[in-house]
Amino acid sequence: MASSIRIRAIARDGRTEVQTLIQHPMDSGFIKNDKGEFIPAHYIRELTFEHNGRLVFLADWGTAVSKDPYVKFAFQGGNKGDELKVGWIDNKGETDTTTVKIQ
Amino acid sequence: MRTLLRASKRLMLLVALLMASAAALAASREADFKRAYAAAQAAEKQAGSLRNQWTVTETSLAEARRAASRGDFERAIAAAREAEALAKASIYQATHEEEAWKDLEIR
Amino acid sequence: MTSSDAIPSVLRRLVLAGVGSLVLTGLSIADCPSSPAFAAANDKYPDDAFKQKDDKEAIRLLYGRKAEPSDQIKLDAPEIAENGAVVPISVTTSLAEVTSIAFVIPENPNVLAAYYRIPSGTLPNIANRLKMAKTSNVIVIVEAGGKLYSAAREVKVTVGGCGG
Amino acid sequence: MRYLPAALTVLILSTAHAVGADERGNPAAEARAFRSYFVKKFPNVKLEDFVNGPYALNQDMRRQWEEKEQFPPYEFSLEAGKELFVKTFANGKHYADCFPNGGIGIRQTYPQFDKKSGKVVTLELALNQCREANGEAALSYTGDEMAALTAYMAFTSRGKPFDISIPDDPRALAAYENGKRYFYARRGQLNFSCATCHVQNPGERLRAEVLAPALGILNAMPIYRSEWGGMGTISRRFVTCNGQVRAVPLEPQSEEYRDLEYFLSYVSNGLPISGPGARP
Repeated sequence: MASSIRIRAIARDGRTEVQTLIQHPMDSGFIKNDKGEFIPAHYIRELTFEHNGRLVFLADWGTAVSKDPYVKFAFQGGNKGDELKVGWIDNKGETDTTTVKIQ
Repeated sequence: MRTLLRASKRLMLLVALLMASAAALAASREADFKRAYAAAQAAEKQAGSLRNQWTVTETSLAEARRAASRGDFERAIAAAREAEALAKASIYQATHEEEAWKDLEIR
Repeated sequence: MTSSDAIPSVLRRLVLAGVGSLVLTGLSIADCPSSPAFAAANDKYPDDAFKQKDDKEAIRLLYGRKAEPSDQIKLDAPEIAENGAVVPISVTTSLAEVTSIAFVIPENPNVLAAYYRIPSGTLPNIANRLKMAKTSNVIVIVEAGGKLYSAAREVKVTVGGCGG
Repeated sequence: MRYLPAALTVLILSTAHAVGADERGNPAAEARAFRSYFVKKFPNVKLEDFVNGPYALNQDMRRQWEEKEQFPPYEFSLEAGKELFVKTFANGKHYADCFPNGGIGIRQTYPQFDKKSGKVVTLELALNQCREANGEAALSYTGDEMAALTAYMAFTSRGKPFDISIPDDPRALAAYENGKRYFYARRGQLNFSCATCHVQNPGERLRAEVLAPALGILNAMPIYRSEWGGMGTISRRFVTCNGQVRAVPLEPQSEEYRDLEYFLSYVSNGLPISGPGARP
């Protein structure tokens, strides 16, 4: 199965800009389905980014992050070809990780 | 005591009579509903043949059916009549628009 | 038939009634009762703060103190969210030694939206997309040099995203 | 800001004909007039920008859109569409076998008038015809798979101008005319036509939405709507449009809808495909 994580990590001018899009419902628990029942909350709680084994970004998310969440950040350093490891865990304990090369 | 009993018997009779007439009334209201619903349905069918039904007509028809199934024929009749009026308005719209759409055309 | 016929009053009434309610019914989407129930899965995750209904309490739980407004924070958010389900919000700051950034939306059922840890070497610039249940301030909290700063901006929401 | 109800009231009251005696039955001239109407109405919008719908007309919305386009939420649907498109049918064939150029970069040529059947064939219909010809069950016209497939095909046609032709066949002209009639005819309890919103009031807000101009409106299809939280087909958009004015929608891919798509695509000839699009 295809990864839930899409990453664009680009090294430029001594820094690396990272954009991430994750396929996840991010159900808030406040929305009803067609039958009028609440769809249980289902959302990513933690998202981490490691560059060469060092934590460069940690996101703690609640239910107000949009469906198929997106985040962009940048860190100093990083070279083309370096590995960036990304992982998330949601409130049901589901997880996904991926490793990409910085471009 | 006896007069009281007699009065009470009379009252029961009266109540029974009233219930019977209410049942008769209900039966006649049910017939009224069926007529009103059939008229609404016929109009909506015609709107359908013109490919121009309105969602609100469908909603009123459904409301009429629901009210009738719980025995509320007053509500059911009212909803059926509303549905018929809406269906007729949609029929009018469809026939009117056979030509009137040209008013909006960009040329 | 000719098209100059007057529209029957029943049609006009029904039509106009429809228009009125179109405008007035507005949005039934934002049907957002508040009854969260999540289990803590990780001790690092600030569970209590994410459950808060009150912005000041969420900030207190997260940081243990109040933030002061700073004009060194640039919070970018739309004036009118095109859809409350996906509101792009970003922040940059010239404050030094930033260690964390949090987004708080007081009018959401759960006020804390996101909390980002910024290790040294990571720039204090973040863009993300958040849900907003209705028109609200968006407050960004920046922790820098051991102090707490904030900036806020109102975002109008006409189609609610029924956020967290 | 003008409100639609006011516009509607005016519409209802002004039912007198204002017919010019010009070129009825001349689609090419009508398409020119259609285009120049929008160009005049929005003199600051570049012609090719009409395909971006409300984002061509509203700066605040455009900034939000551009931010989202950096990493668009429809990316997953687009990928799913590509996977579906290359998937082998049970008989070993592919979608690519049903279309010229293997189905790549051809979206701008649909809908087409099919001389054999005398009917308009949309891309959605062609995809299902392809499936059925190869023994596969038809997809729902309003479902996610059809949306993903057409998203991928549109993506391979991005930037290519709409190239819809009306062959010299009275049935083709009749289909175009029928689509035009459907576009302008008022329907539903709200008594709105497609044109009420997308010709007379583009750029205005209806509830929270900024109405898209009809010119170029299909170039962006299919669209990912935040409101849907997913990608939706042209069929789905027509069905929801009808429902919004309180008209009972027709069957997806019914003749009226196909003819409507034919008309709307034809009058946007020359404008680039921008689909899949993103809308609120």
